[in-house]
Amino acid sequence: MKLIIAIIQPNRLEAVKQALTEVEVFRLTVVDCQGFGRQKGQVALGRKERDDRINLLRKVQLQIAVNDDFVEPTVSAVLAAAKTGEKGQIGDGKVFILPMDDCVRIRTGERGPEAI
Amino acid sequence: MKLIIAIIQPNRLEAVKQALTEVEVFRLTVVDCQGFGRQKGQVALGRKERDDRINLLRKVQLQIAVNDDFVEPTVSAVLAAAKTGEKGQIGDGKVFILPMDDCVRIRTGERGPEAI
Amino acid sequence: MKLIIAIIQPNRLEAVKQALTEVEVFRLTVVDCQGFGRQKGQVALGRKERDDRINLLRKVQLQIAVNDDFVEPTVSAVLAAAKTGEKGQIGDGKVFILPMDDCVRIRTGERGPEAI
Amino acid sequence: MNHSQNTQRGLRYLILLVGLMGWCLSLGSVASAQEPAPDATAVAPSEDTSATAELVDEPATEAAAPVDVSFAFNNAFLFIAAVLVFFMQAGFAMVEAGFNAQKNAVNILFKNSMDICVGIVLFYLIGYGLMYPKTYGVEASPYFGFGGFGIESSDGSPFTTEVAWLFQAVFAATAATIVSGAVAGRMKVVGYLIYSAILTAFIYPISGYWKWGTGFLADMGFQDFAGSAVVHGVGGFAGLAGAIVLGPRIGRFINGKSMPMPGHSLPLAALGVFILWFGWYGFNPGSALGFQTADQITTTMHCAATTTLAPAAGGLVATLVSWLIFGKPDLSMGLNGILGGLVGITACCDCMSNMQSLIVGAVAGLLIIGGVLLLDKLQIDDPVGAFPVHGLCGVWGCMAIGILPNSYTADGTTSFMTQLIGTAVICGWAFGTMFVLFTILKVVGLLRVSPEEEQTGLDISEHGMHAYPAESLSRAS
Amino acid sequence: MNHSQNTQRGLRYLILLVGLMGWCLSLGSVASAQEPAPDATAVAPSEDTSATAELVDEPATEAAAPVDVSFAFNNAFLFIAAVLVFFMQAGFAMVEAGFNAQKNAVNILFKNSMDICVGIVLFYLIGYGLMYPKTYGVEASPYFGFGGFGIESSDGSPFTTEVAWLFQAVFAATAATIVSGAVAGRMKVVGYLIYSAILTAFIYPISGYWKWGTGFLADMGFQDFAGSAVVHGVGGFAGLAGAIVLGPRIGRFINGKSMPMPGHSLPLAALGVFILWFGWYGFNPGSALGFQTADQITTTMHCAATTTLAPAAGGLVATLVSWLIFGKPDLSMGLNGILGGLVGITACCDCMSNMQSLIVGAVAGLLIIGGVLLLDKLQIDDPVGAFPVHGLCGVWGCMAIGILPNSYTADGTTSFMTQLIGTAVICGWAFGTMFVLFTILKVVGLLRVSPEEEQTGLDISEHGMHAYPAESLSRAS
Amino acid sequence: MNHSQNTQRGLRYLILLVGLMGWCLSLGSVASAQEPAPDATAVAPSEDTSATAELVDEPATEAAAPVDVSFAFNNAFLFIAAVLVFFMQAGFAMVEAGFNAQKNAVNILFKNSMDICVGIVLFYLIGYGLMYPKTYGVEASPYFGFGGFGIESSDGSPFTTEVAWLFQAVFAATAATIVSGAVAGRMKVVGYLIYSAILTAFIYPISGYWKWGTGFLADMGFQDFAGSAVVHGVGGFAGLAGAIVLGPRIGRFINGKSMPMPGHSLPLAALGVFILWFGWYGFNPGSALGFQTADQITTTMHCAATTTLAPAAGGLVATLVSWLIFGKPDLSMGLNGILGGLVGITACCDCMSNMQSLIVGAVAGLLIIGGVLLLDKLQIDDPVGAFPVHGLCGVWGCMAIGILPNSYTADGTTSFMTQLIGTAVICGWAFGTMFVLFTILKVVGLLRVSPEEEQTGLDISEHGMHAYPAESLSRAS
Ligand SMILES: Nc1ncnc2c1ncn2[C@@H]1O[C@H](COP(=O)(O)OP(=O)(O)O)[C@@H](O)[C@H]1O
Ligand SMILES: Nc1ncnc2c1ncn2[C@@H]1O[C@H](COP(=O)(O)OP(=O)(O)O)[C@@H](O)[C@H]1O
Ligand SMILES: Nc1ncnc2c1ncn2[C@@H]1O[C@H](COP(=O)(O)OP(=O)(O)O)[C@@H](O)[C@H]1O
Repeated sequence: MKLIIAIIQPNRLEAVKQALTEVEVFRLTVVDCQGFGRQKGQVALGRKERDDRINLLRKVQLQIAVNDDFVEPTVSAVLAAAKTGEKGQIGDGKVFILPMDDCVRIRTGERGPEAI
Repeated sequence: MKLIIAIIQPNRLEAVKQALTEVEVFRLTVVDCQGFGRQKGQVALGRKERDDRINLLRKVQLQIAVNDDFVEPTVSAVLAAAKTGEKGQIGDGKVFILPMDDCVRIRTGERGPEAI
Repeated sequence: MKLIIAIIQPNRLEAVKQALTEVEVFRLTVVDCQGFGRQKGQVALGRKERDDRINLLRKVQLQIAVNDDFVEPTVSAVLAAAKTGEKGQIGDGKVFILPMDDCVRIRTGERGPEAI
Repeated sequence: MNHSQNTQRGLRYLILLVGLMGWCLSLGSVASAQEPAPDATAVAPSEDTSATAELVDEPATEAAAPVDVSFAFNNAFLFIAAVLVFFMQAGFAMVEAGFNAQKNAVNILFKNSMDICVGIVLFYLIGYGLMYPKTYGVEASPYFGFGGFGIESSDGSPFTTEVAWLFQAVFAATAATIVSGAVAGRMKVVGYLIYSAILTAFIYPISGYWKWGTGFLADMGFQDFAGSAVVHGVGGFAGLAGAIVLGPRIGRFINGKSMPMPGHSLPLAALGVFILWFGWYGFNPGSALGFQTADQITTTMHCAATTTLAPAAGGLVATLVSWLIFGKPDLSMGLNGILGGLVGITACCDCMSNMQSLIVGAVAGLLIIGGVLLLDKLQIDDPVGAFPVHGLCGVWGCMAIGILPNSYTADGTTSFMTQLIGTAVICGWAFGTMFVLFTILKVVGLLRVSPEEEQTGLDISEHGMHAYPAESLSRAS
Repeated sequence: MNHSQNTQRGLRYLILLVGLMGWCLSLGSVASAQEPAPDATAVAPSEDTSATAELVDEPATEAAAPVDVSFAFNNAFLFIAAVLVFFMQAGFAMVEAGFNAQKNAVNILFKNSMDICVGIVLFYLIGYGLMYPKTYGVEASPYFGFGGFGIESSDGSPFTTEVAWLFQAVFAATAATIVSGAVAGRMKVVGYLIYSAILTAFIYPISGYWKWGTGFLADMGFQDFAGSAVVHGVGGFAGLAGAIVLGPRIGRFINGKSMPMPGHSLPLAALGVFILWFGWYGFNPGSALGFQTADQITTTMHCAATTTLAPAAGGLVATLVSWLIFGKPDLSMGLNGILGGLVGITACCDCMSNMQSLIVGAVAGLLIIGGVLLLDKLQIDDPVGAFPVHGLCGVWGCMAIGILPNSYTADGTTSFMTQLIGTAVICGWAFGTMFVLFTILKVVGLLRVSPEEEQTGLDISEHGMHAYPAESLSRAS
Repeated sequence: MNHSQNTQRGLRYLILLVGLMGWCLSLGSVASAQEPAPDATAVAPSEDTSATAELVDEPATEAAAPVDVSFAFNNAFLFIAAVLVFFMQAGFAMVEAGFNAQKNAVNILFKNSMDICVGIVLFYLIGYGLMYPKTYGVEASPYFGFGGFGIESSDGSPFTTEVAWLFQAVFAATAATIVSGAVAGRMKVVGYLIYSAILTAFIYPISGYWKWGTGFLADMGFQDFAGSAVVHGVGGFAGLAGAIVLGPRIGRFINGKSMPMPGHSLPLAALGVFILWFGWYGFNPGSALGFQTADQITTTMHCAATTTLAPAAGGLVATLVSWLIFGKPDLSMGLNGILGGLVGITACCDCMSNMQSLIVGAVAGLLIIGGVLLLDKLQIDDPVGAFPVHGLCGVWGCMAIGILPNSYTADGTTSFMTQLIGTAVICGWAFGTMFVLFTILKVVGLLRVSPEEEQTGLDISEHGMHAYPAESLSRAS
């Protein structure tokens, strides 16, 4: 099992959610966050002075726990839907794949793969 | 060491916190998040149209770093306290257990198990 | 590759960001969170009754994905900058180091170390 | 010449009349505040209109102008006052929303915006007739009377019935909305609507009649200029009844210990307090119910001054005391202290000197803190402190007249006992009737939501909406 | 003696005059609401000032006092009304900001604070001259006229030109700001500023002239006391045009299904509604445009009562119906119901009985829900429901005069047809001209932002700022 | 007959008097704005009351009615104005809270709600006696005088002392609260309370006396109608002193570069600006301090118009210029432009033509942006731009009278030099005294919080509470 953490542009959330549904990933957790990446906050500035200050841009983080065979479909679904424009832009974000030892469903107490 | 990530119903937070104290887990981090699970947002709707839109429900995410021998007590404490009603309900959430290589206490710089 | 999760005092954020830039870590994600640690919320209370209630203190969580050789510099940069006062204080926070299997840059689709 | 003399006589006669009227009014309305003026007055719209009509070819009606003027002043001023009082609804909504959990904000706003709607409609249909039966020309016992449905043009009033009604209607709505703060976070919407309908249609008007409708309390000489007891006392004690019958919110008292439940937005709460203070300038000065004689004007302006000094004192005292007790200056206490001062001076804004008003406010400030601690001891959960603010300070406002030296006690109009009885009767009436009502609602299961619903928050469980839809949601949209 | 008699005669004469004036006025302005009073009036500031001057050594000007008084009343009351109406701008800003996504909040606030600035300046330079050409002494056709730039002292007005202008200016700004809600979330700032400039400088004043400037609609006998059509109809239909030309926000309708896009703060929205209701007490009662005769005063007070009852009914009905349809009491529907009731009663607050005003409000409440569902069907995206509230209820307000029994239809001043024509003409004019304007803006590419900008939110793309800078940011700072 | 003639004579005499009074007043108060009217006036409440009393059996007092009327108008209007000005406190609270970091919101709200309390109490006890000693019948030097503690009934005033006091008290509170914005985010609560006590009790009243208490600046002919310098200048320069002595917030200037620190809620800020504009209609028109003669009325209405045009121009100019300079239309600049326009027109709202008021506003708009950039250059940290808005534009308002053509310079009442001296004296006084005070506070360690406290935020460190308790918290509760 893996925990996939995807940091994307807020306005791509809808698209990504739909893309995931298509590859039958129905469960995920969304966290609001701010990102600090290559994109040095140009988007956010109304006046020059702001340049190096408001470089924390709003992003959305998706946490998706999946079974190993779901990793690839999930990742490519996210990649496809999260990209802005044809060739992507700075600020589009990242996907991290973390190993996960176990998973428990609170409702039933089930463990392991089927609890995902 | 493991990092336990539990996604629960906001209104169970108090209960879970107390349950954890009882198994002597005194430290944790809470993050507000929205969940998208089996439970397709029924709770959230005041009118039908909303159905497939407000399906992001508010959840709370607990992040608990524990030493290996604490994993089971912690997980079961969360399971017990986070369940709503007798036999649980859709939307009660999940617990993810991730491996953790190391842990550092900023205050003292201690590392490893005793820093948890 | 590792995912470094640092939970720090909100008012140290600026300092830590600068420290990271100095060790050439330019990318990170920030999440607002509340912490429940040894420090039992004393800071937050204006009146006694509150003691055991407002013990959730506001913290900021940094998530930094780095290549293995960057782990140490990053950690020590955070440690140095996140400490409040000479010998640190309760509440200064923690740094967790999690193993990470893979990383993908959404913009380009690159994978692995160079995508960090 | 002869003619000229007649004119002169006619003139004198007319002026005599006008003078008399002014006189009666000035006594009448200034002394007994919101009681309708004696019928002596000939300033009724109807008559007046005709007067204007005649004007065209009747030099003798020369004095008509001044008459017209008092009529204009009375109406204009009462109208403006009513509008300011109306705005207090916004203040209550903000204070209560701000001092409550985010998960119940929509519910609070819903209750505050609907109880004014319910209140207006019912106070129009029934309430006014119960509160001022005599102005309908109905013979009413000192304890109860019903003038009729809707509002009726009552001759002999110094202003149009409609503005009089409007002014009273927003007062009724104020009494009603006070309760929503005390029962916040756990009461069913249906139950609340029923309660607010009954309060504005029956409970408030009936006790209101006793004093302002010139019922037995007025006869006793009981003084309550703008309604410390008649309005705020009723609301505060009704709220207390609600809080007791409902019981505390889950987790508010854990094995005997009081667990503060912070509100979700102090900026909204502070804004609300400023709006309330602003609206109070209609509430108190407006209650002079007349703006034509120098007496009334001076009274009105005096009320404005005391209504400014008391809250200031209340806010300061509450802040400083909270500072001493809790170690830090507590904004929410300071804000409630301001409100307490306003409620306290409401009954006596006309008869207290400026200096005394500072005292009234200061004591109110103490009562706020005392009241909050008291409720904690008694384990009664009043989320926004509606009882300390409106109940306790309401009582204090009326008793202050019995305690501190002032014209009414000086000339024997009232006394400590009279004030005590009057206050007790009104607050007792509100508490008793409402206790029964809430108990009935409880029995029939319309009172409290389920624990699950309560913990999920009333916004979702009762209304299916969030006060602040999740950021990623609204941003995604 | 002789002298004394002369004085008497002089007196009688003067009073006769005053009386007449009062009379005309009371008819003049009460009947035709915002139409300038007949020139008969001698209460013009200029004259008056001189009058006061003379006072010093002229006993004969005794009656001057009363004259002075009407002048004072008219000005004072209109001033206060104008100030209340001005405050409605804050209400619109809060309602629209609250009902829209957080990512567009700064943009909404920007549009609301700038369109009042633009509106004031242009309505001063051009608008007033187009709306009230006759008061400039210009001969104007019943369809169009231009008095001149700036505002001019028009003799024979019962109040100073400046307060008259102020009152009309805030009305114009109201019409303009209504639209910003309908085009929220996707329109370019530049395009919006151009639109609002044109509406306040030309479109609104021209149709306003037809009715309130005593143009052909006034001649027809068309009734619209405070502007259900003249102000709200214009705003609502202009908004509809904008919403249609712009097209829906991305994701608002997904393959035919309506996807609600929740606002970001119901507390702000509720506050806005309370502020609007508060301001409406200037909007409707103020439109009596005179406060000197008993008639005008009674009318004004009557307007205050109906302006209170209608929204209450509207709010209740909308809430209950939404409860039935959607299963839960929907706060946003209740709030819009209140606004609908206010818009509905605007045209007929003077001529509807209190009972009728409840009906007018109730129907408005239904129209709100109907309108919202209708727009969903037609897949027109009106984020805050500006069209149902101001467009539909605006029309209803004017038609109510043609449908429900009232003095105007009784005495044949107007009729169902007249009202229908008048309403259609005004709303059609607004819709037509605005449809053209928005289309032109679209063609020249000043209308809609790019999909990326829209999804990022106008706050960042158009203004480069967040409404609520990220917490960790402001906390870090 | 004989009698009839006497009556006539009596009449003439009385009317002559009334006329004269009105005349003096119109000159007196319109010209010298907030200076108390010459004692000539016989409209004092005392006398008047008796007058009404006599009415009953004295036909001769016929003219009493009109007298009564001016008294009523003056009081009513000043009261309403005072209430509007009071509401500005809410505006300041929202603007300052919105433009500051969330971690300091509670602290801002605390300062804003407490300084009004402190201000009211102290301006009652001491301030008024220092500002208007002459009305206590005390002989005062042109530079300083003290009438006594509390407020005293001053005969010969056209309105009750209490409303006069109320109006002045809210002005004082305005001056005080301006500073809280400039020292936000780093000042100790104790220090702030001390400062605001001293400002409202001594500093403001003393300089206020020089102009409005008819001190030496009034004698010089210095003009400042509603307080661009007397109120806003004092506040703005006191704030500047505070900002300088305190030094910038940590991280505001990093090695010479200005690091903007965004506020936390633009919706609150925008709401605040609308509330301030709304309240300003009491601030400026109310300062005519009289509403009885046609002159005063026309002046008041003229002030209303200019108070509308100037902010509109200011907002537009500031927005457009910010657009040019920063590439995007900056909402916060636009809002400050509106405030700048309001402050600018405050001194000259009576004497500037409508056209000129547009100019005054436009220049103010420029000054805002210039001022903000200037402070950045000088590395002075004024979180909400209190100095540019109230300091700079305050000075501009007074100097505009010296620069643009107007009646006062025309008839030689004042001149560029007089205005320059007057403005310099007042602002210098405020800056100097406050600089000393803040320095003393610094020395005794009551001025600035520790770096840790500052970074944690004053809400926690000074008050132990969050403005918006964490969502999971309030949701969990
Ligand atoms: N190494 C990293 N660790 C944590 N977060 C990252 C990292 N790299 C990128 N991010 C997140 O992804 C967001 C987008 O980054 P971006 O500037 O697009 O990176 P790149 O320039 O590699 O495309 C950043 O704002 C940040 O939130
Ligand atoms: N695979 C997953 N990955 C990430 N989050 C999940 C996953 N499964 C569940 N969650 C989180 O847990 C919450 C509750 O899920 P729920 O609908 O109860 O799942 P189940 O139906 O399996 O009980 C979801 O709203 C989501 O936030
Ligand atoms: N074991 C843990 N798991 C999750 N979060 C933790 C853990 N330990 C500490 N934290 C986070 O770090 C913050 C600071 O903790 P602190 O009280 O300083 O710990 P310590 O007392 O070990 O220094 C806490 O508020 C919490 O958010």
